[in-house]
Amino acid sequence: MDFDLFSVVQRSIMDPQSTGEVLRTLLTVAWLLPLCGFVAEIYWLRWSHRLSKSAAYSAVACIGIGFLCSASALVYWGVQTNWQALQATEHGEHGEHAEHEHAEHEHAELHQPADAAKAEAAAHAVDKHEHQQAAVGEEHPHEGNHAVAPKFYSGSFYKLAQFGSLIVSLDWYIDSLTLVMFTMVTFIATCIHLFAIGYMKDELTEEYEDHQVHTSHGHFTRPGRFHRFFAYLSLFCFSMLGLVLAGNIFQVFIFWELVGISSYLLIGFYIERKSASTAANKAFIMNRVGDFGFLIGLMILWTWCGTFQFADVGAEPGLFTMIRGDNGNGVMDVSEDGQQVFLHDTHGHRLETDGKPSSIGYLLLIAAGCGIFAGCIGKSAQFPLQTWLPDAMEGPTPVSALVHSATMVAAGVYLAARFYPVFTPEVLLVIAYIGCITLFVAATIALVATDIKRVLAYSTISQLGYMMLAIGVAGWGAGLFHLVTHAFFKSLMFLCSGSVIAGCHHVQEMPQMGGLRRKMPITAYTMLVGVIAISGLALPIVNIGFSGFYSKDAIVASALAYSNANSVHMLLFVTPLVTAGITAFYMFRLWFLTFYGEPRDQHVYDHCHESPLVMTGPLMALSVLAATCAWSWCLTSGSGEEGPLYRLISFSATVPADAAITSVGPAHVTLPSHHDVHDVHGQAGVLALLAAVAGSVFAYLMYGVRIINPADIRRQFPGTYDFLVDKWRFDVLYDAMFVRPVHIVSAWCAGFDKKVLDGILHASASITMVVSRWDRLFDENMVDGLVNMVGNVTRSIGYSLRVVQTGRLRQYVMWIAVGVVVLFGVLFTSMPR
Amino acid sequence: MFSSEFLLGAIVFLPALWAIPLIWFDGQNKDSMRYWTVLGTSLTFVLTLQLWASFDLAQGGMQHSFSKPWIPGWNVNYALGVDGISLPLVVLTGLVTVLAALASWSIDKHVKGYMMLFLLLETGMMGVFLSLDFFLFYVFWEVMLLPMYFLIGIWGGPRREYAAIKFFLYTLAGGVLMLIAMLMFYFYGGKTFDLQELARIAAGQSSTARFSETMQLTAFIMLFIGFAIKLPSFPFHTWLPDAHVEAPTPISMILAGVLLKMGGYGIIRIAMPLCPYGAQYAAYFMVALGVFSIIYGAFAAMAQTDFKRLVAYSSVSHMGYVLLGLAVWKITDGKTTGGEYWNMGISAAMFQMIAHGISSTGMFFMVGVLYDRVHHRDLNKFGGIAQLMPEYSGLAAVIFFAGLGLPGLCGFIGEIFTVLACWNFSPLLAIIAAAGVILTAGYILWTMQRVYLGPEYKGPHPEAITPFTAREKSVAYTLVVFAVLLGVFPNLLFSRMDNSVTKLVQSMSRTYDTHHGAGATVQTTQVR
Amino acid sequence: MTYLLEQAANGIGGTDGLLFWVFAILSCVGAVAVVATQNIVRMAFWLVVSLGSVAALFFLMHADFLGAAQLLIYVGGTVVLLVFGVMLTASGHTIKVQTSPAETLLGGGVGLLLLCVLIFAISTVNWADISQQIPAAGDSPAIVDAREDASLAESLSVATTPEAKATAEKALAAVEARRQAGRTIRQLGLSFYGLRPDHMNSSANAASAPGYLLPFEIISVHLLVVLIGAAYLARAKRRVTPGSGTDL
Amino acid sequence: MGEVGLEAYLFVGAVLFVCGVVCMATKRNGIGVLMGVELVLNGANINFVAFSRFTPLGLDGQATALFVVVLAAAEAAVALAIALNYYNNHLTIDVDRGNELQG
Repeated sequence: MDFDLFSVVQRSIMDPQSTGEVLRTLLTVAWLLPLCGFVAEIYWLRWSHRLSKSAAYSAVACIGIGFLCSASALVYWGVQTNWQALQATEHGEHGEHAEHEHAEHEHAELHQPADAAKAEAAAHAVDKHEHQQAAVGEEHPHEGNHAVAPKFYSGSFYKLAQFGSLIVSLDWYIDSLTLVMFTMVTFIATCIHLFAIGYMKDELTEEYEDHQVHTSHGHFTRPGRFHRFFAYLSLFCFSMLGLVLAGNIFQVFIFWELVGISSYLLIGFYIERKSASTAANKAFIMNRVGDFGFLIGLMILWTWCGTFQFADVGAEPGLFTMIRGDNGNGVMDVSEDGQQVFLHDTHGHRLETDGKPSSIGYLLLIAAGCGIFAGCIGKSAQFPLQTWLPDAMEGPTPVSALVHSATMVAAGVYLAARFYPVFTPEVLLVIAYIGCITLFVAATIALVATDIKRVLAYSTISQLGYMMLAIGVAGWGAGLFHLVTHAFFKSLMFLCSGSVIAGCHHVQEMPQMGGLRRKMPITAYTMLVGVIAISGLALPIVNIGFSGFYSKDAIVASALAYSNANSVHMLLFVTPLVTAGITAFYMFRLWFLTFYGEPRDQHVYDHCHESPLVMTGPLMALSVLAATCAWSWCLTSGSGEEGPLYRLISFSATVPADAAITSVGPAHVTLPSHHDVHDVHGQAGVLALLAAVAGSVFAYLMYGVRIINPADIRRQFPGTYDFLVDKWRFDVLYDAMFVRPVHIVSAWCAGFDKKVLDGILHASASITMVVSRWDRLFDENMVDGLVNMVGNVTRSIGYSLRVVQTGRLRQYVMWIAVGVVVLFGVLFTSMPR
Repeated sequence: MFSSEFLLGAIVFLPALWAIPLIWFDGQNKDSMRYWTVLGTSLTFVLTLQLWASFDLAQGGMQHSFSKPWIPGWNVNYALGVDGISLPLVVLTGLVTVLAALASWSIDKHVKGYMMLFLLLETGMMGVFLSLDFFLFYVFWEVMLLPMYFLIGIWGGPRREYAAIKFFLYTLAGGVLMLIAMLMFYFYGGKTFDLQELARIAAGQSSTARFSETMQLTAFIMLFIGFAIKLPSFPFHTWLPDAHVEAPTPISMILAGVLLKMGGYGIIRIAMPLCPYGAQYAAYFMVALGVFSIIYGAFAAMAQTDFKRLVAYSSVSHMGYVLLGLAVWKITDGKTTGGEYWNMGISAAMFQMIAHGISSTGMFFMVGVLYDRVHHRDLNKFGGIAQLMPEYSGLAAVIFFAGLGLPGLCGFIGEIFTVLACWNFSPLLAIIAAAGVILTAGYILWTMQRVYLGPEYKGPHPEAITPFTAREKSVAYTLVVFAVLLGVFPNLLFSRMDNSVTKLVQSMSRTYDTHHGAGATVQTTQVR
Repeated sequence: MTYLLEQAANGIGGTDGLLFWVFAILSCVGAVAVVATQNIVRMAFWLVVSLGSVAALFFLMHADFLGAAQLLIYVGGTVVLLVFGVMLTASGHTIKVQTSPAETLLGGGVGLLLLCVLIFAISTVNWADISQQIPAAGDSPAIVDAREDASLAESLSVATTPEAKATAEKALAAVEARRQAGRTIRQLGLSFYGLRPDHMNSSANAASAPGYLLPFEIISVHLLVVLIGAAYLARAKRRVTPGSGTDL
Repeated sequence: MGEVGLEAYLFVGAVLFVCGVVCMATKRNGIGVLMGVELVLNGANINFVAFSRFTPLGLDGQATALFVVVLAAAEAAVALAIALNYYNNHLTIDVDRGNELQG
């Protein structure tokens, strides 16, 4: 250990509090600027006109300034920590991949028996910051002036709600991963915004004619929506950056949904196209299916942990502290029977409620992890929710580049990585298998896809599967590494495809292309950089490759180590290896079909042209990064894991992997340590490279020099081919399994309302009517009848007496006389004497 | 600034008094009457804002409360007051009424009568939310019912009589049950209608009277049915779609925005504090019913082809969250556990009421804007509205997203927080409730696709589709602003409700624990 | 003959009795004749006979003023009025309107029945007892007269001295004179002023038996009203012209 | 028979009364009916006067009888006016023709 160096470092570290404040301010500016941009651009037409590009400039300015802020935040952080994350290189010279062995692990290893007093001291150090807004990550005052930069900074923006001791707030959480993501996202977004100025210039018109839409009176024309596109892009950037900056899982969920809605708006940008709006709906709803799981995870954690915070707030432990404890070895504090996981406070003690240690059921924790991961499945288009992403290609190509390849879909991976401390090994196994299945399924579909964007979409899904797999097999750093490299080369490739599409006047089918490299060389060769990067090709001897090589190498190595440790899960290694070959094959297939050979559609070829500088510029910038971002810049060591990017990312790893961890749960898996991974690194790298080369060569043979006729192969396996063209028939399956049943059930519900509930109501109403009718009959016949009878009798008597009433005076007199006689007669006969 | 008597009295009675001068208005000069009404409702709204401003956040109890004898023979008092639970609803009522008045320009028939009933309705609604006397509450409850009946029955759509009678009968049935329960409390509680006093008795803090468990349960069931009708919860909800479909737009707005809230308010203000035992006894049932309403309403909404009917069913679904949130009172071993989650549930349910008051009002308004132009609501005949009315469609999208529960808009907070609070009570029900988010997204997005998206409008009266007017814009923007404000700063509401809700939760759980739960068994064993 | 007459008179109650029978039969015969006669003018004649006899009967009952009034008003006024009526309404075919024999027979039968009932009723009542029960006390005028006559006759018969006889005769003459002077006019007149001389001595009921001042006034006004009303009615125009016959 | 007493007068009155009733019942001539009425009234008057004479009621009977006489005169006047009117309306004095009271 080079303690001298650390003392130097220690001296130069400024007050972590103010560092956090500065970082927060920079990132918040970068985060909120696009929101301002969104509001401004939405109403751009009010103070500008449809032909103005100023909305685009505003959007570019917002995200560009955001990039500057992010980059300066990264630099500032580096300066403040004296690039400790990178300096681990020298530190690591001593041993094996010591970049992980930063202070915390040392603390764990060297001071394993560190007594409680020290932990107390650390806790007090944290307590002191309680009053201040910003809290910082673990700060371990080692003996001797040996201090380490805080791993993260966190704090709260404002409170959303408080219920007793339960608090939900908007927080921020900044560590190296946040910074890298911010810089990456803002950089790619800036490039894509610039590209979009060129790509979307068709919209700068009063009468945009959409050839894909037909109305009852012929072609469809509408005013251009240039400003709206950039408004949506800005909204997306805001949401995405908020997602990265989020300091609690609930906030992640908030921005999770917001990127979802941005994605919805962007996919459905051509609102007049039925396919676009349907794809947008599909994307949002499938994401919601994932979010349903996410929500369950949230509920479990909220109920059992009572907080959403990642980091500790003062003395209140955050989720990571609770689950992982503070003992530094990253092992969960599981009860002896393996049923309960005890929660910890910031002091490393077990949390207690009512004298009993508070805990969360192990199975519940698995459920929570799976739930959160379900959200990731939806967002990252993993199996079984992968079908929305290819459809999402209905959106304009810059959208596909930004949202559906580089950033938003990677958010799932980001979250899985961010939430890694809460995942039990069982959850990780699920993640690994989901990733494994996804990467294979998507790659096979990409083999037969002919739409240039769809091929890229499937490749995106497949690559995301790789990342998930990496996280699942405990290759935390590898997964994120791939996330960043993939973001660069995939956005590059999408932009290239956008350039092709724009150049070919919205032709997307590869069979109509061919030989385009002569017409659009910049696009073709920047694309080639991306293809090589994703294929993972490298020069074997000097071990230099483009970024994808390093990251994929790391993933395969992790997978191999994992399958070594758990031989049952061999598939987790074999599948990505095979798929690496497949990936190389379909990517080169794409490139050859598009740019190589002879033009297959002369009309398309004749009219196509290279894109303007505003589009090719971003291509070149991205291609440089796609090629070099993973380099170690240290030619003595070929491994990408020596590079600054990987070091930066893995600096913020929250769960150490110095020793293999064996799960106590039902799955009984062992997570390999870094050591294990390093051991198999060379082996894995060779295998992966072989696979990639094989794939590339095969593609060259089939599509480059056309020695093998693809149609023959297609004829050989007609069933398989159709199955793949039908995208494994997932859409059909889901339609039959979910969509139609939902409609049927909803029809039932509506019918139930109409028929049963209203039926009961109407029945009771008509029963009331019947009763009242009876009542009326009773009234009329019995009650009224009695009264009426009196009346009727009286009347009939009257009628009969009417005969008597002759109107003849004399008769009346006669009657009087008779009456008197009768009266008297009665009186005399009846009265007693 | 004002005395409590004046402020609360003015909020309640100003609208009704404001209706009187309408008598002398020229019946032909419709605009003057409309402006007069808007002015009156705006003044009331300003007064409610004054109430909001003068509200003391630190207090959990009633504020501005006062009581004056009204019918001394029966111990009925004219008692008004406001706390954190009623305050947001009062302000919401003020707001929604102003907006509904602004939306009343489409009313062209018997404007004078309409406006008078409209103002009377506001008095009824305000009175319900501000009464502290059960009898007064009941009176206002019924006062509000009649104008509503006429407003639907006279100014409604083709089947208005059916809808009005259905509405009337349902609500009246609920009212009758409430009346019975009220009399039970009156006679068991030593002849008082004072809600706070009755709550004290229910909490076992009175030496003279006590409500037995059976009595509480009976009363709770009756009150609950009464309020569930209003909420409305499955199976009492079928009046709602009909009433909404037939009611004119502004009345739909009020119906969805305010009237439905009375159900939830009644449960939280009357049913629960007055029968803690009954509330606890029925908690699981209530939550289950709420969950079922969520899912059922969403499914039913998906099957609708009438735009307004769909929105009405979405109300059923959304109000299910209210029921769910109110009742997540977990008892283990006779003791309240996780009271904070219950607190959260109630707060979130309250928030959901407000949020629904804004989003649903907005949705009905948006439907009304379209209906005023093309005079039909058939979802399958719409399409392409966004091409013709871009600003309207954008605002409608925001409102619909608020209903969908999009973060940053008001609907999200209420829905998610209720669901989050539910796991502590019952994981199974929480999971089912959470599934509602998928269905909600499904029907709302599908609706938006059918109505707003697409290349062209192919339904009847395409020539009638004119741009958003300034008046309509003002309504829509107000709603959007409130939706965003509440979605981004929910603590504006939560901080005001917090103390009152906490007080309620603590009082009820203490009551249950000591009198009915674990405490009670301890006492009895000690006696033995 | 004289004796026979006297006997007869005695048998039938003396001179007064004889006169009673004459006029009683006369009035009854007149009344029956009114019923039986078909000619309206003859009916009027018989009515005069009957009413005149009734007036005579009044005289017999010492109701001299009433008898006079009967003669004046009925025989002199009413009957003349009736005759006027007959003359005003009589035209050839209406002077004799025949009643059908069956009706006459029926009317006669019912009349007889009624008569039987009345006679039965009159004869079954013990009128003396009823007179006793009348609280006004005192005796009926007929008894008083009889007693007066008896005492005068006794004093006349027991009077031995001429002075006594003269006194008795004088008293008899005074009584006769008083009776001749009309016993009822003054009393009736007083009673119309609200005084009751016949009850003066029975102090018990003096207050409870007031006179007829109010009825008298009422009847006066009534007469006036009738006068005007009759005049009004009688001068009404003929509404139906003979020969139109549509309204019949 | 002896002394002429109350009953003898009452018999006469009864005969007159019955004759009047029969007269009213059988005469179709309106004037004849009026005559019947007069007979009835006279029958009653005889009774009144007889009671006045043969019972201790004093002058009441006579006074009443006097009123009856006057009323009868008034009645006769009005009745004749009515008869005249009737005649004007019906062109006859036959009361059977005047059956407007028929039910």
